[in-house]
Amino acid sequence: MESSTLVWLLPAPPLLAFFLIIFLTNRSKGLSHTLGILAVLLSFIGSMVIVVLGLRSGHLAEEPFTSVINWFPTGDTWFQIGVWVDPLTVATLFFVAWTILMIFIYSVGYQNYGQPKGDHDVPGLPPHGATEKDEHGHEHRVPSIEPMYSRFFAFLALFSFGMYVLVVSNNLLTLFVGWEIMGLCSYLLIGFWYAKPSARAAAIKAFLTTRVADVIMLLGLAYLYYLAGSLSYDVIFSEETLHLLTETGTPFLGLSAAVVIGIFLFIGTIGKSAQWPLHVWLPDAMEGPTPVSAMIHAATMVSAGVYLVIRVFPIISAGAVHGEPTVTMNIMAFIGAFTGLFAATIAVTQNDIKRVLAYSTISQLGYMIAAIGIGAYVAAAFHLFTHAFFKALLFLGSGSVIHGVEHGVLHTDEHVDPQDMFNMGGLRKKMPVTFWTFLIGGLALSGFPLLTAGFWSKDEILADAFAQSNWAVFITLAFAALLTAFYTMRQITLTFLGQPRTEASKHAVESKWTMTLPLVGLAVFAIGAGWLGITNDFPIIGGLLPNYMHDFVGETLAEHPEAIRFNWIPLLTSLAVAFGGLFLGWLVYRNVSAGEADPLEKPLGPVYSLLKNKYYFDELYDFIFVRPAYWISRNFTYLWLDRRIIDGFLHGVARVAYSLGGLFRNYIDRPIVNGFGDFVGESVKRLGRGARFIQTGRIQQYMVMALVIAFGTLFYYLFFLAQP
Amino acid sequence: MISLSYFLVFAAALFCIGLYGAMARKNSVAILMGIELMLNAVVINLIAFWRFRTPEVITGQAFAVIVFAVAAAEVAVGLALFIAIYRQRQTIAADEIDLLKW
Amino acid sequence: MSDPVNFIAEWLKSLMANIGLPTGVVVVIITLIGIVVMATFLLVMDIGLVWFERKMVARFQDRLGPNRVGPFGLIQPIADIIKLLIKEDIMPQGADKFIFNIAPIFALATVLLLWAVIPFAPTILGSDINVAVLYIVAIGAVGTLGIIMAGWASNNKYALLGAFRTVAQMVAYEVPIVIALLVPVILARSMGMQAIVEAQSPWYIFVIPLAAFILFVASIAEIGRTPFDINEAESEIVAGYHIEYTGMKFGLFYAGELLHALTVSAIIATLFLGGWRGPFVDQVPILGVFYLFLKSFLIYYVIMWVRYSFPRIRIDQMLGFSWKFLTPLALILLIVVAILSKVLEGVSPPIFALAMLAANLIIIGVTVTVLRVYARVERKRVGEERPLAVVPDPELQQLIQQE
Amino acid sequence: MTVLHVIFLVTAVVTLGAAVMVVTARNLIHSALWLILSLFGVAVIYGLLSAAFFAVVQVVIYIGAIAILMIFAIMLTRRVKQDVGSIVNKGWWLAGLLALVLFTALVWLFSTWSGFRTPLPELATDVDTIKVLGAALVSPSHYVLPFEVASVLLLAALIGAVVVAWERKS
Repeated sequence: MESSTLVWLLPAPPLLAFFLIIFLTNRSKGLSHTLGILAVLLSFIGSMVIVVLGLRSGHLAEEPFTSVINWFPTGDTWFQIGVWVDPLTVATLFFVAWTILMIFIYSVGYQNYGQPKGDHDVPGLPPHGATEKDEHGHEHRVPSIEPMYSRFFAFLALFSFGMYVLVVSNNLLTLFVGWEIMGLCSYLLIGFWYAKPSARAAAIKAFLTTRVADVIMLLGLAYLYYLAGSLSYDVIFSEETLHLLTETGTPFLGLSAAVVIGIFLFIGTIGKSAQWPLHVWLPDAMEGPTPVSAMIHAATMVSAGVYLVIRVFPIISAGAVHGEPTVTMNIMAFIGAFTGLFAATIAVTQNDIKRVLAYSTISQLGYMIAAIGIGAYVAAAFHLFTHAFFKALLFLGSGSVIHGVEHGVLHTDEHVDPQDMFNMGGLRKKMPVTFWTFLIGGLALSGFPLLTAGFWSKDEILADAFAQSNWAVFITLAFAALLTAFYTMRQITLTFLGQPRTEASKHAVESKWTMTLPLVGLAVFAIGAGWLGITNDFPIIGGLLPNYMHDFVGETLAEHPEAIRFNWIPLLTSLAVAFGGLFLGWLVYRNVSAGEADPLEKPLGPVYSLLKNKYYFDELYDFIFVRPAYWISRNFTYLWLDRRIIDGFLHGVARVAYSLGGLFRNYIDRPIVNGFGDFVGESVKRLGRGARFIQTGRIQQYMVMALVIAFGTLFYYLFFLAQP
Repeated sequence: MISLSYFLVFAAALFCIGLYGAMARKNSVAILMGIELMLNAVVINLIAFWRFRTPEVITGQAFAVIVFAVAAAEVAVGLALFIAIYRQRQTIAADEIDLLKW
Repeated sequence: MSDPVNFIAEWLKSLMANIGLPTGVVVVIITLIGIVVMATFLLVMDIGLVWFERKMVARFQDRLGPNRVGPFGLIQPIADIIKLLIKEDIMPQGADKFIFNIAPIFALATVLLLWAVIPFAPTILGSDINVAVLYIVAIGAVGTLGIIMAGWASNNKYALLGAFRTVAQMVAYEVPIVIALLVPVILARSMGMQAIVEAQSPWYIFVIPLAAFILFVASIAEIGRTPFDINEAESEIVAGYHIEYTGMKFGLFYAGELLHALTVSAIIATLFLGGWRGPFVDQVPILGVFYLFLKSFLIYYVIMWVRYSFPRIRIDQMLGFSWKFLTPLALILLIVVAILSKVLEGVSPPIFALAMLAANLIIIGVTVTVLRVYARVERKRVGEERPLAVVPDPELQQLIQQE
Repeated sequence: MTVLHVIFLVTAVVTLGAAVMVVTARNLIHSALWLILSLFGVAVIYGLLSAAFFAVVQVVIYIGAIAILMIFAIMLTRRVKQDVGSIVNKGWWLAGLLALVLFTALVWLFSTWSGFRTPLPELATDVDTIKVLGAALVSPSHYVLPFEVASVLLLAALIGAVVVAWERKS
């Protein structure tokens, strides 16, 4: 098979699985998840084949696997869509395929497959647990299976389809299609437990927030298509197009088209990757089931935003004089760095285990954006790559923790929030696999030196910032890294170390193999993924392994970025912040006992509550956007525009039409049209009544009649027509 | 020497007798008998024309075979209908089966 | 003097031609004479048949049979005929006189008509028409008519029921008969009897025994002999269609029935046992007559053997036997033979015959196996204990209560 | 006046007479029996036309099947007061008139045709018409399609007749 044909087929199995599950197998839970896992396994195998082929081809950047078909006619030409596999795609495919497969397997355990049906479970609410009798007759409360199990897998499959489409497409439009499919799935999955008001609100919030960004992104696409006449990568990233984009001016502040398009596309990323100021949806998205959080909000969908900006980096950087970043890049650097720090500070004060991770995700995405902003797109891709693995690992680990604690909650009937870290503690012994894998993930996140993947990628970003002497970014990110290490250690300490602070956490149990197996699988990459991108001149171990990331992904762009020189300062900085943060975190939280408030609350004072309340962004948006929108909708749109103007106009039209209709009816329809119709009908009726004696129902009379007529015709023909 | 005219006139007579029977008799089975006579007249014509006009071409006989098949089918279905009607209405007189009117 | 029949015919022809009669008239007269002679010959033989049958039955039943009138009771049939002739001729009330009277004639005449196409010897044959096999079927169909006429005209329920039964039986068994008749036709490539006889270089019973068997069984049913004699089942419908007939009218039915059996035997002998074929026939054609009747009586004997050995079967069993067993079997055989004869076109006759025989034996083997399995299942089903009373299902009960 | 003439005339008179009896006989069974006679006459006519195959088939199909079926149907649909009243309907005179007119017209029409008095041609003695007919009926270049369609028609009629006459037990 042609490798491009295989690429075409990558998104197909999940889509097929989606339809099969929805239409055929939704009654059978086992069949549904088998189908889903089988589908992503197929896609996974295909992806791995593509990855291997890509790595072995040697010059993938010059000759990407690509094939094109005509989609729809646009005037004289066709709008073409196709697939495109270049080094960036290969890297993305690799982590996408792995995380998706792991998350599918994890979901089987997380949604309690094999457990009894719940006592009071209803679709739309998380399962409440079931009562089960053991062989001694003791009744136990045990977790119960998710009522909408099949639907969950269907949505996940559809989501996987969207992600694969996005990754393999060769143009921005199909990328956008995949992007929007993922948006839809994100909405559906955040609101998966739709009977919970908070889940409903979160779903709507996520959907609307990203929609704002997507509309602007679509504008950018339209503008790009208008100028370049195509959205295919090979066209829009060609020299001529980039040149054209740079040369074309726009009325916006005299910026060039490249800048405007770059900013517009970047706004799409802001929405999708939850950058400030559109970050508000991501923490709330934690209302969805944990695999969803891991998949959508850590590993794949939010990565898609970063993938987009890496993909369109040529446009973003178009017109950059060497070493001089463009306006777009400056904006990105600012927003990225700011978000990185901003989200990290919030994460420090959150108690919900998943929320901490959510803010951490925002923060890490900010890192990547900032990296692109300073031109270090390889570092960004590298961090994207490693981050996907360890963040997915962390999310799945947190899911496992929640699951374990929930088990304890059910067992003890204690009414505590199973997601609050202050209700945990001491889980190290109860859940050893979860603990070790979570620890690996946490260390990777905080950039624990040498061993973990996060260290290498994060270090590279810092090194890049340092190398460009971009001090603001460097310092911001370094500080953010310190906070990252701090809140990570805070999380680990509160969750796993010390003594159990509640009965529930005392009775927590290790999760099933379906959940721990993906943890272990991802943990391997959380450590190993970093070794693919070790700078060649790193002391001692540099050069032991080839710098795949740089050599391979770096090829994607026409102008090969120079490998930056190794420097001790960023390395030392990252070592310092990592160890400092970890140590501080452990120091502060090692002795928190049950019921005690956060030790940071007192020393930080009002700052703490500011952070705790996420800088009041939700309230701010509520005040600035939501309430005015409500007010305008009600007073202006509904009462005035809709009721008064539109309805009034419609009523007027209706009144006129009514009287006109009456006129027509009384003077035209009734006397003329009806009269004629009645006349015709009556005449036919009268005629029929006159002729009806012919139809006697007696076949022999018909026979005689037919014969008479036949004779008449025959004689007429013989004597009058055939005679002359 | 015997000529085609004998058979044609004979067939015409048979046909007309059958026609009278089909048109005049009350009983449906009798009507069917009339129709059978007419069909026979037709087959006589077919074979007579074959014998006298084109003895080297088999078409006339082939036609006759088809007419036989049609006649058999017609009788089978017709009699089945009569029996079904008789069950419903206790009669098979053609002029009493006159529901299909107006 | 090897061919006396044709010799006499030629002599008569020349005699009439000498008188000055035109050729056409001579042919007509000769034909008429032939018909009369043949019919007379057969009817006389019929008288012998009565004796033969009665003697045979007696032997089967461990009796002596007629032995008082004449040597070995040979004059007994004559005495019977005289008795029948002097009996009162009863006309039932409300009978359709004309039809009542011609029905027995029809019954006997149709049997006699069959002999028109049976070749007695290479040179002695009523009419060598090229559709003789079809003719046999046609006359068989007409035979039904006599019975239905008798049954209807008698104005008697039992007679009518018997007629209905006969017709149902005949219609049912005509199908396997026609199909079985087609098998030798395929092999001989002709529907003429003479041609079929000449084509039998091994007798067809050794080539297509299955066809012979089917024809034999179906023929027994066609002539209404035990075990297929439900049209005159005494215990059910007294005597069937001829219940109202007395005297010689009944005699005609009786004679027709006996002669029919012999006719059928002759047809089977002609189609499967080589007809008049035998040693020295080529030199002395009149020997053919002897051979034909030898073979016919052999089959007649087997028919009687069957008749006095088997009990009567039920009407549903009988119709089912035809439609569900004989007809499909005959169809399969016909298809197999047709395909084989096309496939084996051109091979030497012995191999052809052996292949046909093998195919027949295979079909017989498969059929027997299938029947055996069916019988086992059926035995099991019949042997199952059945409850004496069954609880009606609740729906039905409700309906009953509502009413 | 040859033997052929005599046979034809006798047959024709018998056939037509029987046919007249068919349409006029009061008793339907008699009607049916007359029909059989008439059909037999037609079979003889076929024989005269050297179509022996058709003569025999006529006997098999018309007498052996159709006539018997009709007698069955007559017996199954008999009414007690069957023989009361006229056997013809009110328009019988018109039907008779039409039949007569048609006969006259047909004879007149035939008599104007040049081939009306075609003499009997000799049949080729070396040709077996049954073989030719059989080959023509299954030959793709001749009549295999109508032949097969006719067989399908027969099957449909068979099934249809069973379905129509089926006594539904409610």
